[in-house]
Amino acid sequence: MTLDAHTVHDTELIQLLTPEGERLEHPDYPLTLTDPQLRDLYRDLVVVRALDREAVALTRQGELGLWPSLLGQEAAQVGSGRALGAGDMVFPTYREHGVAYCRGLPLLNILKLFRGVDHGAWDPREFGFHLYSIVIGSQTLHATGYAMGIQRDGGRGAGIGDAAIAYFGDGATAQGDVNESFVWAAVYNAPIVFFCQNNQWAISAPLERQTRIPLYRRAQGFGFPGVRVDGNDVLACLAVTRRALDLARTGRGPTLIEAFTYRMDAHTTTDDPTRYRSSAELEEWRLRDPVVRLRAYLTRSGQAEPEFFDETDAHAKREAAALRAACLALPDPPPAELFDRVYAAPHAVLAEEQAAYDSYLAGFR
Amino acid sequence: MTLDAHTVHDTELIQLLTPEGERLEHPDYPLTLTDPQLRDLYRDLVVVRALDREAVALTRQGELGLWPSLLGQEAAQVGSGRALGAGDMVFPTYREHGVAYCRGLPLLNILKLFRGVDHGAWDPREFGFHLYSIVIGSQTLHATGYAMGIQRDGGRGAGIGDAAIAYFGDGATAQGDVNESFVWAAVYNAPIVFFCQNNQWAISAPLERQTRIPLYRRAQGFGFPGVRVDGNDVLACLAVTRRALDLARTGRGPTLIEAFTYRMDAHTTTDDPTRYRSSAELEEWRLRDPVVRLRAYLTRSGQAEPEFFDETDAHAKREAAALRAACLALPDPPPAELFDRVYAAPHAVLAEEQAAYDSYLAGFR
Amino acid sequence: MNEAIETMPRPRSQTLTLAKALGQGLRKAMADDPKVVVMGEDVGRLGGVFRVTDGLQKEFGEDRVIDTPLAESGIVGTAIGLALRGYRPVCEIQFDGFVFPAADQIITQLAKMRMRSRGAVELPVVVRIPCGGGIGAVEHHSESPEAYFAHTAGLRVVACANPVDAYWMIQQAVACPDPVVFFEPKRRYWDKAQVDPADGGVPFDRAVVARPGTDATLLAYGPMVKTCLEAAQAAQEDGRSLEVVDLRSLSPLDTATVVESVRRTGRCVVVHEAPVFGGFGGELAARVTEHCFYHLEAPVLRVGGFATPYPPSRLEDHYLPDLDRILDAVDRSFSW
Amino acid sequence: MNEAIETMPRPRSQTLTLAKALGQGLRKAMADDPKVVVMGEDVGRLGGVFRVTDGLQKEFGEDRVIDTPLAESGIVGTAIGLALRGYRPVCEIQFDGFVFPAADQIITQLAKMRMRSRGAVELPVVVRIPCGGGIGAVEHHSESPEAYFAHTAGLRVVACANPVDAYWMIQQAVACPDPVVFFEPKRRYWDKAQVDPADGGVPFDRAVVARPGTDATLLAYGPMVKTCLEAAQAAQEDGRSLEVVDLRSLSPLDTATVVESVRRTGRCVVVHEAPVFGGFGGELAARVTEHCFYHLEAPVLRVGGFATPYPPSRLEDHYLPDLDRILDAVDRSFSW
Ligand SMILES: Cc1ncc(C[n+]2csc(CCOP(=O)(O)OP(=O)(O)O)c2C)c(N)n1
Ligand SMILES: Cc1ncc(C[n+]2csc(CCOP(=O)(O)OP(=O)(O)O)c2C)c(N)n1
Ligand SMILES: [Mg+2]
Ligand SMILES: [Mg+2]
Repeated sequence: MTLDAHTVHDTELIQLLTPEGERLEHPDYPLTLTDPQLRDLYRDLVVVRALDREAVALTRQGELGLWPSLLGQEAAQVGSGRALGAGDMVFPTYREHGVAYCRGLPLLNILKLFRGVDHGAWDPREFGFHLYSIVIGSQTLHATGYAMGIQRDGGRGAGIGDAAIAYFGDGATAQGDVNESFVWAAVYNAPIVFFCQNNQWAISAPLERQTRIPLYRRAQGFGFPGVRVDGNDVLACLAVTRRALDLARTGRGPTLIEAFTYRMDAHTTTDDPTRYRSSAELEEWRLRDPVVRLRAYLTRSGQAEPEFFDETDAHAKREAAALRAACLALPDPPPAELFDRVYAAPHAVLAEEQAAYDSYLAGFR
Repeated sequence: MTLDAHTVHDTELIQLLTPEGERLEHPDYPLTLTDPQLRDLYRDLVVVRALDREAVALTRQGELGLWPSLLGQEAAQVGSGRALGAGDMVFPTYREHGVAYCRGLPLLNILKLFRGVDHGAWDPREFGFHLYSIVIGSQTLHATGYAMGIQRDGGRGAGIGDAAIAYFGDGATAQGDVNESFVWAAVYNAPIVFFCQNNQWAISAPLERQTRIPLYRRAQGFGFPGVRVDGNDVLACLAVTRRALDLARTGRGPTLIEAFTYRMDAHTTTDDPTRYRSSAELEEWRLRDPVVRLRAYLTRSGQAEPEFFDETDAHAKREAAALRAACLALPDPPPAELFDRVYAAPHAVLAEEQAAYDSYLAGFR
Repeated sequence: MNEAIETMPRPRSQTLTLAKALGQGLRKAMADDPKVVVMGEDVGRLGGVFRVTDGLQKEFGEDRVIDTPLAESGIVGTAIGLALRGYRPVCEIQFDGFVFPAADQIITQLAKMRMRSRGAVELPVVVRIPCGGGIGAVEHHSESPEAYFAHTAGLRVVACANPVDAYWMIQQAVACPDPVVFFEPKRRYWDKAQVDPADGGVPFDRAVVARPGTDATLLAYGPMVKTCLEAAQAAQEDGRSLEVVDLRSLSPLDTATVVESVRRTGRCVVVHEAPVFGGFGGELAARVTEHCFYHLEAPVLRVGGFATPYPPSRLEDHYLPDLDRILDAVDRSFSW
Repeated sequence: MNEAIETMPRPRSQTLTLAKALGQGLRKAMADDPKVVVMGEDVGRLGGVFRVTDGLQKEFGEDRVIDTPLAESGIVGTAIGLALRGYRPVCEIQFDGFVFPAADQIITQLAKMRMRSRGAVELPVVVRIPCGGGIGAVEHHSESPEAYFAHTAGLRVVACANPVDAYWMIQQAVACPDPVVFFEPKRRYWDKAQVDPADGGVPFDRAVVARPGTDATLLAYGPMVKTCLEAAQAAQEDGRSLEVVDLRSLSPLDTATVVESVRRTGRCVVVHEAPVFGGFGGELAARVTEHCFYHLEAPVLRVGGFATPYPPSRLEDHYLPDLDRILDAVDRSFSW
């Protein structure tokens, strides 16, 4: 069989760090990080997990309506998030708290969304991080169109262009929009990375409900490369995303990355996963924990002292406490916010409704 | 690279008959046809072409609103159409007049649709041929669901089940629905054949607007076999479709067939292809004409006498004349047809509208 | 089918939540007709995110309670195909806001196929949609898209408002030879009522007077029926008698029942959660006015959502019609 | 931008078809702002199946006049992405009946993003839709889906009715910071009028009195404006003076202009091609009645399509409002 240059070379999982914390080399994905860089990655993982746990706790206490936890997916998110450049634009789902963190978006913004204070009202350009997208798959087309815009702008800087990266789940791969974005990206050779976090479940639907072959191979059918990376290995996620971004920036088009990982928590705080999956599966994945793994490596290689881990934990705890405090201090939005940012230009019907509602409310005062 | 059993074995075009009419053998697609069977295929091609030409003429004369010609695609349609069994169900686009003919659907039904007499009011079960589908791609999901129904019925007859076959064009492969049908068919291992007539154009959009790799390879990305057949070779189309149907019937799931062919005429009678494609391209494809090819083979091999060709032409002429006469005799539908088959059970709003319109019309009498 | 019922022990009346009543109705429909299949995201093993289909997969197997891939166009499109092969699929759209990827299959295919085939093809497909707000949900989980479907000829559009109707209407929807878009008021899923499986239910294309009254008519469906009943209760304490009509069916609309009520009361307020602008209330107001022109003491007034996307949940109490806004409209009607 | 205009020779008035006027308007918009891109199926090399974008690709190149793959969700979804990168995409949906695969991107994404981002994100995307029947087309090519979008908060929905408005409104739509669904009456594509590029046009959210009259008001938009003008002409010959209001914008609706007219005439007939049931006419009737209750001599009457899918073309003359049906409604209004 003849395969063109765009198909993947093997079915192996790209891994640079074993679950036991042993460092592996991969010819296609060389990666050199300094000790501080490694420690930064570890700190990201720990902080992101702590913030996520805090959000879950806040939800249990009724402070948030719902929370989709990233537990277990920290490495996929931090690894890919830290591969991004300032000019890149992220198109997330609703679970990319770790990527948001890497982009400098204060997580309070995301808590506001799940508290029902707003719909996620940050400015995507400020952070290179678009609004959360709850309608499964829809954001992949936005990312692709954005990448087409990059092409039309021409590359920025010294021959290095921006790139778009679309995040989505294993479940999303069944949606028409995601496949259309593959068509578009391939046809226009758009500077985009498709980053699929295969966390094995779409609520209660196991992977085999969406596909009968490994997901990264989907890209073959559209004529661009697909690669499966160990999603619990932050180094591999970083290296693989970097390379895909590099391809995108240099006119070599889209890549699909399947980050093979696991959703350790429930789908969201309202879900009951005991209805559909076994605790044995969970236990198995616990052995591949992304945070423990990097810690083992740092310890084993002497790249971090015990105090570093203590400091990191303390730092994470402070961050979480600050997030909690800020969340509890959030004021409810005033009713005027119902009306005032729907349209940029005046809209007579809405203006009329607002006036009527204002005078209705005034009747109670 | 490791490939599972479901990926295709080569990139070659399956061909059993060269453009010059030479018979080739293919190890995977043995085909033995008697002389009468071969002559029947030839007759189908000629009749189908004649009926299509008649419909174009009727359109030019204002008798039809529009006609999407199958010129050049006769072999793809007759080859696949003659591979089907009585219990199979076809889900066509709007161009499958040749398949319709093979299924025994009088083409007058299709002329009615394009004359605006009805929307194609035949009973799909009577012919194993569903209504035409104009909304690109929508029918592929219907076909897949139908195939899921076959699975639930259990195979009929002596271990031989029914199958569904979905027809669609190269342009359609960009639609979300088509890709979703690939997901579904793969996940449920449904008894379906996806028959894509790649006629190189989607109105003015050339193939490279929809894909950057050969279309049959799309199936790889979903985990089922894809094969490219010479769509102007009726024998190859027959053999390849037969085999795919056989896989479907025997629990071996879906196949994508890309019939590589060419739309010799305009997209429809209202299209002006000189705006977007060269006459040189057309001339090149004329050399691969599906009808001429089979005629050359039959002549060369002595499987048909000159009189046979004359008779066939005369027969086709008679069929076309009969179609024309029947078309011209079509009565316009009475206004009551507006209302009477929208709902099966009574619908108060519509009943009220109908009564009001009846009395309105009565006012003119 | 009838034999099966006869040989079954007489079913007993039960207290059921609306969600459970739907589940029981589906169970009955599946038991009566082996061609009925249930399909959607998470409907099987999980029993649906609202547990409406809880237990059905265990009872009827994976072939009849189908956990599908994650794509709504795929769900409705394959349901059409199953119907073409003789099945009666009941699709679940997980939340109102996720029906739009299926809009094409519903609007251009499901709704039109019978007419296109001049009756040769029947598509007895039910599309169940949990709808409406008031549960503090995140965006896209509180929509009221009924107007899109009520305007789509070829569909029947119904909305249940209580457990008894839930139980019967879902069965009638499954039995109906036409495609039905079936709205379920998600904030009422946990409301309870006594359901008597022997009663038979009111035909699902009829409106009912949910509470008789003499001074004005409130027209509502789905989640707003209960709110209107509460408003009528509050109004009674103020000496005003409001009649509440539960439309139950939007398409067809039971114009006769509505008109009879408004002619009697002379005033009408329409209530729905969807934005008023371009909403189904416009149809109701136009139709009522046409039929009751000389009976109306005031124009038909509409209470509903604003011409904005559904707001974040901390603002939804402002967006959703409540007792005060309904009674304010009633007051405006009286002081017209 | 203004400089460019100043240095250009003063444009001359031209006789243009509606299709050509749209093309000229787009050309002007593209010349004025390099961020404007046109995209869709067959819009480039072919110039669109109605030739609206004829010549634009030649003039502005393939990067700005983008022939896309064949998928409407993809077209609108990537247009959103382009807008997020600072472009102003104008998407063409080839025919009305093919907008539904894009319904999700339009309704859940395009319409809501500004509100969701509290104004941080603007999506100046135009979705052009040739609409309506009367051209003898095959199924799915004669739909009038405006009610779906008018009910979708966050969108602006406009419809042009003549070449002059076509020329100006398309430019205003492109310039508008909000997403606009732009309906083009396909059976009027070949209507001609004198277009003066110096005049400036009426703001695209205003209704205009297309023909003044005193006895009754006809409300219409898009393809039905011309039909109403003809009806008014015919009525005049019978001694009845009908005012025709061309709404131009459905969302927002210019209620003031409409109400002013109906208060003056005391009678109102709404005309559109879409099915009356659940259609935009319901909003108009409800709104007019609320604002003109004491001025109305008869209920607002609606003339439009029936609650059926669009019929085969040999029946479309029965389905589409024509002079007789409009004047019949006017008669009914007078004899109420
Ligand atoms: C269009 C659409 N349909 C259904 C849903 C409901 N829903 C929310 S999350 C989810 C599962 C998503 O699975 P996956 O893509 O694997 O992402 P994960 O949640 O595992 O990160 C579903 C069905 C939705 N949000 N959008
Ligand atoms: C959803 C949808 N979008 C657009 C169209 C308009 N249209 C009709 S045919 C066609 C091209 C189809 O190309 P292809 O799938 O290759 O089939 P072919 O016509 O070549 O047989 C287009 C864009 C349509 N019918 N449906
Ligand atoms: Mg998942
Ligand atoms: Mg084609």
